[in-house]
Amino acid sequence: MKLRGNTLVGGTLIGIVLLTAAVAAVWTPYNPLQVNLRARLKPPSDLYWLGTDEFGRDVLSRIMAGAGTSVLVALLTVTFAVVVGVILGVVAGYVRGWTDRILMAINDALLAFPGILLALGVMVVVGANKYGIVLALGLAYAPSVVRVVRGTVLSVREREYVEASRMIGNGEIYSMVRHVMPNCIAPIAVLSTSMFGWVLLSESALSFLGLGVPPPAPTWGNMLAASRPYMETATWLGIAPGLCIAFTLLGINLLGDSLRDRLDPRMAHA
Amino acid sequence: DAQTGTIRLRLKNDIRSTDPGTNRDGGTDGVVQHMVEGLVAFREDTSVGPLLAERYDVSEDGKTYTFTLRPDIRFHNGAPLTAGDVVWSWRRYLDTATQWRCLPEFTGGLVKVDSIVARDDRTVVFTFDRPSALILATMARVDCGGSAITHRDSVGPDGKWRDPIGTGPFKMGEWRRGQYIELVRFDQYASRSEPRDGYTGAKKVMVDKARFLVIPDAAAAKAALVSGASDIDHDIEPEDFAELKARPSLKFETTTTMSMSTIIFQTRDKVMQDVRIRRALALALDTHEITDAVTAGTAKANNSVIPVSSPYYTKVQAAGYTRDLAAARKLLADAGYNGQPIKMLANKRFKSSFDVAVLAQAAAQQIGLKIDVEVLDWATQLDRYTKGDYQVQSFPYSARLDPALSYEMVTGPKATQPRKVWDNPEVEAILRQSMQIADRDKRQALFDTLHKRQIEELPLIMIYNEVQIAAMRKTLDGYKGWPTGQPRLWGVTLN
Amino acid sequence: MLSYILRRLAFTIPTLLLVAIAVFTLVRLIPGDPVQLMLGDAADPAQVTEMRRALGLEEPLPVQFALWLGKVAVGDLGKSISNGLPVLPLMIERFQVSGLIVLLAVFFAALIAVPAGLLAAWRQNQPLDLAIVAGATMLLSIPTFWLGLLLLLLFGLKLGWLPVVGYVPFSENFGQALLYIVLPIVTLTMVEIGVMTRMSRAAAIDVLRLDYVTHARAKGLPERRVLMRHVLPNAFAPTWTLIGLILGHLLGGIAVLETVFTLPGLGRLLVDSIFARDYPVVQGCLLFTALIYVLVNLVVDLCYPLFDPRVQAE
Amino acid sequence: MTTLLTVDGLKLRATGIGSLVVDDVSFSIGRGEFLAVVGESGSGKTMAARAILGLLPPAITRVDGRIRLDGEDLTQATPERLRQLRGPAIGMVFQEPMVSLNPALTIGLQMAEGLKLHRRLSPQEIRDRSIGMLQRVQIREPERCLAAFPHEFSGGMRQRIMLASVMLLRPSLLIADEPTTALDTLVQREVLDLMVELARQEGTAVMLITHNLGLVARYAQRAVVLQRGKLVESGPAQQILSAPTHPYTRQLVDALPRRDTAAKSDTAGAPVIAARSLEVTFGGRRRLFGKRPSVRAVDGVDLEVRAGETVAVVGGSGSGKTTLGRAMLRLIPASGGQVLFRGNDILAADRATVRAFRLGCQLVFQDPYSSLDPRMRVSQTVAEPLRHVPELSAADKEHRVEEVLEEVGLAGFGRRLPHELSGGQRQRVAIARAIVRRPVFVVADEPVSALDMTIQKQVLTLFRDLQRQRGFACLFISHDLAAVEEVADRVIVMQSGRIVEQGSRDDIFDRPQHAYTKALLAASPALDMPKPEPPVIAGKTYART
Ligand SMILES: Nc1ncnc2c1ncn2[C@@H]1O[C@H](COP(=O)(O)OP(=O)(O)OP(=O)(O)O)[C@@H](O)[C@H]1O
Ligand SMILES: Nc1ncnc2c1ncn2[C@@H]1O[C@H](COP(=O)(O)OP(=O)(O)OP(=O)(O)O)[C@@H](O)[C@H]1O
Ligand SMILES: [Mg+2]
Ligand SMILES: [Mg+2]
Repeated sequence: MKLRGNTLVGGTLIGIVLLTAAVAAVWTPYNPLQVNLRARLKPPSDLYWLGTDEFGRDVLSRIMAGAGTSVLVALLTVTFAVVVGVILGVVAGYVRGWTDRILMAINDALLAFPGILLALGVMVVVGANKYGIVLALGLAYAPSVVRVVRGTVLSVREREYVEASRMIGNGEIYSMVRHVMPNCIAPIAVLSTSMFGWVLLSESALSFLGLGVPPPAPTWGNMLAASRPYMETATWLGIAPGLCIAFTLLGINLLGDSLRDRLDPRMAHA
Repeated sequence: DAQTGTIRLRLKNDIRSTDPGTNRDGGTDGVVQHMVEGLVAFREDTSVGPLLAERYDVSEDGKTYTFTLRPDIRFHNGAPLTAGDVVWSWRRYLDTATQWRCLPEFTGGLVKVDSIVARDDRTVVFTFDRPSALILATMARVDCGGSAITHRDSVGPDGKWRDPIGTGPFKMGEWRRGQYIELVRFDQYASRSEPRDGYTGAKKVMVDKARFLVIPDAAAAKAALVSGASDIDHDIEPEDFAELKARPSLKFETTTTMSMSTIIFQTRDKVMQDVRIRRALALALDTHEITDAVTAGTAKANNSVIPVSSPYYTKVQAAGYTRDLAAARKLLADAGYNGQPIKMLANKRFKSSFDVAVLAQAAAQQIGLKIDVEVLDWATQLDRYTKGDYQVQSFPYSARLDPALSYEMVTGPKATQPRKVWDNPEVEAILRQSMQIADRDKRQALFDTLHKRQIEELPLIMIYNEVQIAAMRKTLDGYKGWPTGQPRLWGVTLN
Repeated sequence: MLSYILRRLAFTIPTLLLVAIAVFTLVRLIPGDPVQLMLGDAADPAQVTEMRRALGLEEPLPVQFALWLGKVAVGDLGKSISNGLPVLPLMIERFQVSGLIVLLAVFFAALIAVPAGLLAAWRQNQPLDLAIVAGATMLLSIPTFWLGLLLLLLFGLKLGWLPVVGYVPFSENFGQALLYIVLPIVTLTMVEIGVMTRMSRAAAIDVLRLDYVTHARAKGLPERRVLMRHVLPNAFAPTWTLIGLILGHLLGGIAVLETVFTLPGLGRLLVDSIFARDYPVVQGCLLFTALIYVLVNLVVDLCYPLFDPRVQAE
Repeated sequence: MTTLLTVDGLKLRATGIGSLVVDDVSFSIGRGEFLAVVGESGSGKTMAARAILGLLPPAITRVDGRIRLDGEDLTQATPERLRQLRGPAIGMVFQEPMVSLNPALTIGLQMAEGLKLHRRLSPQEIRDRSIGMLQRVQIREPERCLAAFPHEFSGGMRQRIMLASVMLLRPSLLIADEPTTALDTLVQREVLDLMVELARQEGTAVMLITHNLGLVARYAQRAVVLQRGKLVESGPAQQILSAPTHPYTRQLVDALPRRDTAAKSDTAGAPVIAARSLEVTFGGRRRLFGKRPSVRAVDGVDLEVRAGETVAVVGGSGSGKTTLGRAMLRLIPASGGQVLFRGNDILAADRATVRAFRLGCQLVFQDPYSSLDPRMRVSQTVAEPLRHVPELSAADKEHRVEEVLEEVGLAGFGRRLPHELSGGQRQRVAIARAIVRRPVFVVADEPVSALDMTIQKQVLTLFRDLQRQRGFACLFISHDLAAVEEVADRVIVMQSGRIVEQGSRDDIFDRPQHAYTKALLAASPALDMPKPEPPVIAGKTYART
């Protein structure tokens, strides 16, 4: 049963992340914000297991403290983008006609907006906090979901079982929700798990381009961006958050895949 | 050969224009000043000396300045420099359409220009409405483009700026937007005879060309330098210093500049208006340690608005705050501070702003002062600064070469100029005085008073003056930094 | 067909108009001011006003918008506030750099990712699949600036094979130009492989269990042919949508990549202009990207019937 | 006759459900032999056939048994070896032709690829052979067909294309899983003759899985009967049909459709639904270059269906029956004419009327598999129409669903998903869904094509009973003339989109007027038909009867 293996590995990885976040809420080896200018850029040692950063802050503590924020921001963003994207995408693809045209005109317009500009705009409204980031990135990613979902819906809605649903006298919305949406899961699953990664990273990309996410509260993305100047001299600074992001993503992907398989009628008993 | 004859210097951003003192920023000034020159210019010690002028005379009442031009100076197009060119250039600056940055200074801000007259081919007379100690310094200001004198063909028949036809040691070569701007040695340059001194003195060009490479990313710039794709980066990040020092092919030059890293307060804010809270923060900070950390040990802490490299920086100015957590906590308690969070704005465009904010936040935490750092893009922060809309900012001030100008930068009435941080009419009066008199000792006394009041009233915490670290390949000789922070590629050889 | 294309093109107009309105309001909504930035901490309020007036920024917003739109309608996107250059040629010049890199990178990424995804789906839940999924996930979790710098340090510095900064247009020196864009393309390719692989894997998994695949096998076709001939075209649709999206997204800006590799591309122009509050350039760039978007999507849609004959162009 | 294939003690288990779907089945086929596999719907015929090819679905595993082809044990063969055998050695025509053709590839390409792989032929030869084979299965304009995509064909046409593409390879063993369910009797006969010819000329062994006992009687030499996964009887076909020993076989034979002599008399009621000069045109659609010619699939059809009446539509494959049915339900736009539902033209009706119409009408899709949501369990699918019956309580609904499933012989299948069902089971789910709400008008498009005689009888009886109780009107589209004969009150014969003849059942069956009707009837295989002379092993000539 390979499937079990996937679920197990994925579950364990995500479990570790969540556990870390939970533990960090009550305890971290050091105060993640505590600057110690006498211990700057120390390589990993038994005092500082993952070394210290350019302000002498303990990397392990920051990784732990960052787990919660990073995952929360990513989760909220992806949820926002997927919920908005799926609803609009299904509506556009299913209803077609003018609704579709208007929605897609707006969507394409939004697609053209770079995350940076959205982030700047949103920050005016919401402020430079994590919800601002969630909103900005959510707005930046939702249009992609809309497009992908709409594409899938366009092909699914032509299937005979959707026709059958209409034949039964089911309303359009019901047919959409009950028959079209569940059968568009595969691309949405891929997109949303990938998006999870993008969000974790785009935070760092924004930061790289000079737009901060409320630092110095640590997030993995921020830590990654901040570590860049030390790529050669203090490698551990980038490796720690990088691996955290990678393993979280791997966990989510594995879990997502096995969840998908479970939802998938054909795999249910395999 | 041509290859060794080209020196390549890294720019962080593309220049904005080649029109001196108009559409500009620091990097633009640095490039343009290789091509154009003004009547006077800053020396290394931040005093002002003649450049195109052979000498200048100031009338008794301090309102008339007579400049005598050096002979045999030629523009890049071969035309000789005459007093008429000076008048033409200044007329252009004083025309609002030119949008000269320093126009307000000469239309009443500092003084008002009454007339500029070419008495003969080599003599120009400026008359002002009142005397000021800062007229020459303002003329020399780098951000004013050094009030450079350019040939009238620099401007097209439509009145639009074309290319600078100046008198500088380099002339315009090729400008590839977003990539590089290349200057070519001007062979007919008439150099002064004194040794190189700031923007004046001898300017001997020992290379054929100077190419300013636009490399925005610090890491890429580092790679370029190490790989030999560029010869010099005159302003590397302190955090790269340690790493680059290990490279055998590189050498370094550090210079203390006059730009300032500060924490400014909005004294009208509900919380920050209490000087005890401001002082508590000041006492919580170890400015030496912060300076060390942020500048990789290159800079010296300084709590005074007067730059350490200024001749007016004395023992008095060296007296600042000493860390005292107990006193700080007591001040907070006295002020009745009960943990309300204070927002400190910072940006990442100027990395020191962010670093200082993080360190200040950590220090404040130790006395129970809760600071939230909000990182904005520079434009937004500047906007908030200009509007006075903030509680605390970690703010970088650009260089002012005269102490009076430094104080002028921070003081003023908030009612009319919300960006000013120090709103105290008494202080303003002292400042005004310091601007008018020329006597050095009298000015020093005034500045000492200002410093003491600044430490006491705490409209801002000055932390240190930026140090510029220039990293260059060992093949390059003769480069030297100076307090303006601008690069100079004359007197530099490539082996 | 032609009329369909024309109709679709006509629909770009509302999109562009929307973009125009949105971007115009947004860039002015965000705090900051180009003049203030230029004058910095020494700004004199009167002078700021004077310069804003000269730039036409003191007019009421609707008036500014109308003036701008009027000019845009005749193809004049105005001039950059930062350097006074006309926006349109500036953008086109910058776009050549970004466009080339993006097209090549996405092409290579698809070339690698689609077969990889197919292979993973074919061996679903087996070691090969796990390896591919893990690889794709790793690639998904490496930021562009990190990977780019790593490659730059490796090939530019350590090995010294490739130049580290700069750009030479193809029109000038083909060989040289190639050297300068190899690394950016490789970086971008690697960054984009992740999601494409996963998308093509997911789609292929769905297709692989359909009856016609079994039927293809019943004909005795070798697995390679089953995959390439029968699974690929049917599984390609979602990936194709995604490629369109990525293409559009990237063409609009690969600012990070361009910054790392010091390329004078459109992405950097846009980001720089945003930070400089260079309104005309930001507005122009966004209109331009939106247009590209719409065109890319049009091409994507027109290509659909190629691999799914049931889908008609409307 | 040498033995080609031996299946010995085959046991297949469905992993999810845990039960054996094929339980200890053994049989063999000789070269050139024509073996019929008959049996209950869901008895494991398809699975047994797929086991031979080594292409079982993932959820089904072989737990025991040997399969030998020409002495070679296929259960031990490497995947590569199996692959080599598929196509030239064993060819299989799948049960559901609608979903067995790749929608993205042209017919020509799909036909050519097997040939290209297994035979050394020039492209021209491949093309010629493909065209020849398509002609043999009576596809008109085969050249054009090669360049077309599957969705442009009717169900029967696709089935023929499938057959053609498999037979093109002349395999030594041809497994045909219900290959003629969507074919009219004329084409059906042609196709089976073709198989016989193959058997004669090439020594091909044919394993024909079918419900049509007429076909068995006419073509098969031997037959095996399966019931619930077990082989219950085997022997010479003639013998099994004439003297069945096992009770199930007997039941099968007895269930053969007979004309219901007690035909309902009163068909005088007002028409529930009527079509007036209905026209449907396909195509004329834009392509990259120019327009393609349009197809008039329904051409001026007038028809009426009264309450309690069953009107059967018969006609050649591709004659427009499905299209007619769909157009009457407003599922595809009509290009002309009217559809009157209780007197209202629903093609021009407002939303409310259309909705009322929808609630009163149902369709049994020709391709049940595609019409079932792959994610919904059987009971959910069947319960769905009851959403719109507000007067029923949840418990009532559940009860009703169970009742209907029971009626179509699917009791206990409620938790299954569509892919876990056999072809006939899926078809019954579709029927159950159509009748659960007790509609007033049903279009049943080939509703019994995949059902064995016993179940078919059960379903047809169900239709009857419902009609008697509720008086619903039914448009019964079928190729199976026997079934039509059993249920229809009136019969409409279509050819190329037009009605060529219509009349009462007895008129049509006993006194056909139109030549086409006569030909259709004549080609219908029946149990008592004379058998063609036994096919002879390769080498000898085959004389047509
Ligand atoms: N994936 C599956 N999981 C569980 N049971 C299955 C699955 N596929 C088929 N079955 C069951 O296996 C049995 C045999 O199916 P099979 O398709 O062989 O029937 P069949 O004899 O071909 O019937 P029909 O004549 O209706 O096509 C059926 O009862 C069916 O429900
Ligand atoms: N989507 C379509 N595009 C083009 N032609 C079509 C389409 N659907 C059906 N046709 C054509 O319309 C004609 C009638 O098709 P229809 O499906 O109604 O036939 P049918 O009588 O139901 O046949 P069968 O008994 O084989 O199912 C056929 O020639 C078919 O090729
Ligand atoms: Mg079957
Ligand atoms: Mg049909």
